[in-house]
Amino acid sequence: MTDRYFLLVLLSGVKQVIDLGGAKLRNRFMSASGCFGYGKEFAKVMDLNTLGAIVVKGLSLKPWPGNKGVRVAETPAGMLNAIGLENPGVDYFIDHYLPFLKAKDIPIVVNIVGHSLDEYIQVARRLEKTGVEALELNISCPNVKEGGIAFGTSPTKAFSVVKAVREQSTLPLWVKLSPNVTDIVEIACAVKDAGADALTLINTLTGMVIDITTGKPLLGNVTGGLSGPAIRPIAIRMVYQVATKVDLPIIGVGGISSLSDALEFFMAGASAVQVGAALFRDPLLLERLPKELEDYLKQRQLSIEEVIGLARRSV
Amino acid sequence: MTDRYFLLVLLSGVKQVIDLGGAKLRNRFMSASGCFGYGKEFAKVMDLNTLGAIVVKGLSLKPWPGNKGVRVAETPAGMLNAIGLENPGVDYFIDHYLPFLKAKDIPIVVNIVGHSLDEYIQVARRLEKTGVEALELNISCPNVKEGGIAFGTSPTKAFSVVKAVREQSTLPLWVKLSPNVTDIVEIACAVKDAGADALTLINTLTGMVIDITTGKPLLGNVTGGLSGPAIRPIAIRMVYQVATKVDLPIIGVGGISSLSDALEFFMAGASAVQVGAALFRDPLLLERLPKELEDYLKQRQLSIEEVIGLARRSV
Amino acid sequence: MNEYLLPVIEHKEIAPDIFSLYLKGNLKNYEPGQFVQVEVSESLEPFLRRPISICEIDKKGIRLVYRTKGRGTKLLANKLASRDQNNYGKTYLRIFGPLGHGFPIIGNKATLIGGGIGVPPLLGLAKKMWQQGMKITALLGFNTKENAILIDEFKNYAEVLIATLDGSLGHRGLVTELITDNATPVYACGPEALLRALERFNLTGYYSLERRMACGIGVCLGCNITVLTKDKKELRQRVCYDGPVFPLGFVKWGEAGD
Amino acid sequence: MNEYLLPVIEHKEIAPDIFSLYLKGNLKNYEPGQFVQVEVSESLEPFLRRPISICEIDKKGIRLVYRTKGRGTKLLANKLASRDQNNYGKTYLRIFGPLGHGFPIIGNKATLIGGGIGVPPLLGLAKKMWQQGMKITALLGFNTKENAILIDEFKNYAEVLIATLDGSLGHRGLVTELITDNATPVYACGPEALLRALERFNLTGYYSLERRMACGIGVCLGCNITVLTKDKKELRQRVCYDGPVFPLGFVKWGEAGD
Ligand SMILES: Cc1cc2nc3c(=O)[nH]c(=O)nc-3n(C[C@H](O)[C@H](O)[C@H](O)COP(=O)(O)OP(=O)(O)OC[C@H]3O[C@@H](n4cnc5c(N)ncnc54)[C@H](O)[C@@H]3O)c2cc1C
Ligand SMILES: Cc1cc2nc3c(=O)[nH]c(=O)nc-3n(C[C@H](O)[C@H](O)[C@H](O)COP(=O)(O)OP(=O)(O)OC[C@H]3O[C@@H](n4cnc5c(N)ncnc54)[C@H](O)[C@@H]3O)c2cc1C
Ligand SMILES: Cc1cc2nc3c(=O)[nH]c(=O)nc-3n(C[C@H](O)[C@H](O)[C@H](O)COP(=O)(O)O)c2cc1C
Ligand SMILES: Cc1cc2nc3c(=O)[nH]c(=O)nc-3n(C[C@H](O)[C@H](O)[C@H](O)COP(=O)(O)O)c2cc1C
Ligand code: FES
Ligand code: FES
Repeated sequence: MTDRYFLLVLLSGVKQVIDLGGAKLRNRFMSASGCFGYGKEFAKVMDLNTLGAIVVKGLSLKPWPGNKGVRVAETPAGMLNAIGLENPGVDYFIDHYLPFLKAKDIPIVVNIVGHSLDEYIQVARRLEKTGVEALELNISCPNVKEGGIAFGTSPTKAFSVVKAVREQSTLPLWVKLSPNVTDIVEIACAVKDAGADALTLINTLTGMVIDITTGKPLLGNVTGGLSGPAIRPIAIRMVYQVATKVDLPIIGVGGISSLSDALEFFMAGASAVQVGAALFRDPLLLERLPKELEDYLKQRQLSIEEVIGLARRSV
Repeated sequence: MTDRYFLLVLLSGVKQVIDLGGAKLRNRFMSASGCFGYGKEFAKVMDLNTLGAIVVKGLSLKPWPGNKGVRVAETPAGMLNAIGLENPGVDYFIDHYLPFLKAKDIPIVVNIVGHSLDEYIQVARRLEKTGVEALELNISCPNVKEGGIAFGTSPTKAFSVVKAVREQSTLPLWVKLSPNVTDIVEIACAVKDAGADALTLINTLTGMVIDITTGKPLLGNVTGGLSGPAIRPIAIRMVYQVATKVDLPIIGVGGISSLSDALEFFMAGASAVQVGAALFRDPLLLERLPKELEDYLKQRQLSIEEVIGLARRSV
Repeated sequence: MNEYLLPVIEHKEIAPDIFSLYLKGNLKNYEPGQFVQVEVSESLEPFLRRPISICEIDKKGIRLVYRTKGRGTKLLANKLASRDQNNYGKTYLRIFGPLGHGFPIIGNKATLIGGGIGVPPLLGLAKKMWQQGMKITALLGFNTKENAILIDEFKNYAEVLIATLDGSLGHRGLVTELITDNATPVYACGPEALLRALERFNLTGYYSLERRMACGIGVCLGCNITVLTKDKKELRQRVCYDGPVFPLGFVKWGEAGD
Repeated sequence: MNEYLLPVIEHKEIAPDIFSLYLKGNLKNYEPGQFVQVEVSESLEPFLRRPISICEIDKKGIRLVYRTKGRGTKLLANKLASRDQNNYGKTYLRIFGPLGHGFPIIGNKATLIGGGIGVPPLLGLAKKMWQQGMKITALLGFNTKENAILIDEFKNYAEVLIATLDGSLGHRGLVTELITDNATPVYACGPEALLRALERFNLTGYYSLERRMACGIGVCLGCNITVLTKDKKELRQRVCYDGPVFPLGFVKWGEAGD
């Protein structure tokens, strides 16, 4: 049956449609925010239409200059980044990048950031009726009004920002959680109660590297976000824990560098995945993955639904 | 001056003495608990007397069988363990391992675990007047009485267990913190207020691996503790944050596999370091490190005091 | 046990995905059945060493026979295969060992029972027993003729009987079907199913176990199993340090397997 | 730009810790000054690729000249050095490129100014300029004679002047001391100190920058710098994508350096 389904899809030329919290994806593989720019550069590297959706770099209300000094550092099987959410602002995105992406005919998910509750709301409003497929709320950034503590590390703050955006936006709302918390399930529950349609797990872990030749922190910002294969076991654990306790679709992200890695996320309970840092090592990875998954499923006569959450059902 | 000091030490044959929260160490390199057993096996591999101190595998009141199923899994630049604190109990240790270690004439630090507040106290009491140099309280294990939540993830619980042991023990008290928390500084402060003499940072991060060939979690215990180079950026960040805010000596641990890695910890503010998982890859590592540090300092005409905390002073 | 950095002097694919590797050198106090921890990569990923049994040690050097199962062994095989065969002395491999306890040799006859990649460590055992003048029967089981390894070498020391699942070589069926009434003492190495099957026969002897390992030297407790003593008491044992060889029949199965 | 898996056909240490590497193949649309992202290890540690300039492309293949600075380049050099020279075709290297924008060639004369490991990318530029019949002066600076590289090759295309810090070859002192009044336009590559020093002369031309990079293709913003436009407005630019070559004098220094 699975085979016949694939055959039909192939023959009909119809693109698969996957529902993820109200957003429609082409397949289950997306770029991770911040690792794919706004798509223009990658359009020269790969066929963007092989993506399930493109998730763009986080956008704030006004252009944001980001951090000074060194911004990326290699770490064992991973990297730190301290870009500091540099971006040209949501209006610039709408004017300069969105038309290009819309011409491409792929679902567009916009990652949004805010340094206050109000900023989140305004960015979300700007994106109403622009043709984007979903919003992905990055709640890992510091709330400048409340002393720089991230919205995503407190259940009540997370609840308030998600609820506020939920009330002001008609778009499917994905919320991307920070792993730098004692209890990810607690945050996930708060976010669900506030009206999120899906959860993206995980953002980067806070880390640091010291340049022993100078004795100084290597990154201009002192600390940065850890990503890449090194963090995958933590991401898998969080996806598994949240999938077990919270009834929302999950988008898994953190350290995927091959189909096997993606399968771990599906088996842990993710309905779709994003690929970030591994693209810097292997720029064509996202072009290969959808096909590799299809082949894997065909060979084993499996449907993806049987794979999603398998590890939870088999314990 | 530094050179002369080393010369004097070398000529006199007197062992260096380093004070770490009241405990006296021979140098600044120790085994990490759980990665060196109780010393007997490593005595066949290396000269134990090259260690600054030996930190033994966590001990509970009664023998503990640990977890079933697969207990170790490789991860990118690291590993997971789900040993489950298997140990023969503190009395067995005192009778069977301690005499051997005491004959070796190296400072002995005993890592202790408890599944209730009372168990911690009793283990600590058993170790009074046995000749051990310090206790290292592992507060990352689940509090079975209170539903399995780790003592180390709540400031109030951490405070209570440290205070209770502090009142019942005359030994220098190191407390080993869990990194699976939103705010490590908050926990560190609570632990200091409760009377800790030093902090060991960090224990493992909770992670998980799924065996995609079976679709099941690979570890019998489902989740395990992530260690090795992969977690070093997180450990460095936490040492740096705590050293900046809390006035207690810090023992750094997490992903050290070379002198450069250890130097990062010293520069972040650690006064001593422990080596864990890297010993499984490089069993002679701890024998080399003290000498390598000496050479490094001599070459640069530096004292270790100038190195400790350097990254904090230079920002 | 010790750390060695040894030149690779031979690396051959002796069956699909099975490689025979010779390192120049010798290991002090080697007993057949012991293993070494092999560093598969200079870089920190793969992170852990791989436990590989010592197949034999002779004048040429230390021989390991390994199967490329997952990422680590595949990287190792690729690295070694990309070297020029005539120039191997330039490539070094880091090993730590010998580790664990080998097979205790008792009496004047023995039956060696090996399955698949469990066959190699028995070769060194066969040679040592032969040197001691023992009468040895080797029962070797493989999936197919194509996967069969080391048969000619075993013939130097033992009477060899082969079983393959598909009958393409020797007896068609399981290697256990070759076991005779007077097989005791047996020395076995192979997949868990084979070892467990042996317990259903009326045999005494030894078997060698495999468990996932981190340290390989007895300190991490990653490889612990429960063993039943003769008076039926349960005892925790480390496969890497107290084993990998245990007396046949005393392992409590099913609690720490993959 | 594209992903290539190319056979290594030559790997030589041309000065202490500096290696010349030839890969069999060609890169479509290469401009001198562009670079490639090199995978230094099959394993996930080191994790990132290393940006290395294209030194030249000729019939033999693609030439990279690199210095072993840290862990990644050292692992790469060790790997390649352990291969038999006569058998290189078996070893492959993965590169992605060509990346960034090269040097715009204008006019009929030029002064190329290179310092240390900044010299190699200027060789391909010299060749291209020479092919276009331009008159080229190359001012090359090194620490000592021992570190001097590619001088004979430059002589094929340019008048070459050398400076060494210790005077062991050519002028004793800084390469900037060789700059003459009519040097414009200049094309420079080398340490930041050299590039900044050039701004104190009355020169126009281009310089090539280095920044720590993750993606190398313009998506991570890891390598961003601020550039001043002609009307003194600040503009954010990615060294990997908008550069690495920028018009001399327009970089705002000191905010994103190491
Ligand atoms: C005492 C002992 C002796 C052995 N002798 C041999 C031998 O002579 N020849 C041989 O081919 N194999 C032998 N093995 C099995 C061999 O260790 C594994 O096949 C190998 O570790 C798999 O590594 P990988 O890189 O291929 O797989 P990966 O999947 O990359 O391994 C990931 C991790 O799991 C561990 N692992 C995976 N499978 C096994 C397994 N079956 N047993 C133990 N650890 C495993 C690895 O060591 C590594 O830590 C022995 C195992 C033990 C315990
Ligand atoms: C556009 C460009 C072109 C270059 N061309 C050449 C060349 O032709 N020949 C050559 O020898 N070198 C060149 N470099 C510098 C080269 O990229 C670094 O020396 C190299 O990345 C260092 O890696 P490592 O493994 O030796 O050091 P590690 O310390 O292991 O590197 C760790 C991380 O830091 C980065 N890094 C460290 N130092 C530098 C640096 N100076 N510049 C950029 N990234 C750095 C590495 O890329 C890596 O991500 C170029 C750099 C850039 C940006
Ligand atoms: C350079 C870089 C920039 C990033 N920028 C953003 C961002 O703007 N918004 C966001 O939500 N996540 C951002 N992330 C986090 C990634 O989207 C992803 O959650 C994280 O890197 C883990 O996935 P990975 O291991 O596959 O990279 C960024 C990550 C990197 C490496
Ligand atoms: C196999 C294993 C067992 C461990 N057992 C203990 C333990 O009993 N008590 C404890 O406090 N920490 C234990 N740890 C944690 C280590 O002491 C150390 O904090 C951690 O592994 C990080 O350091 P590393 O990256 O150098 O291994 C264990 C770690 C490993 C890998
Ligand atoms: S593998 Fe560590 S105790 Fe056996
Ligand atoms: S390195 Fe990623 S944008 Fe330049």
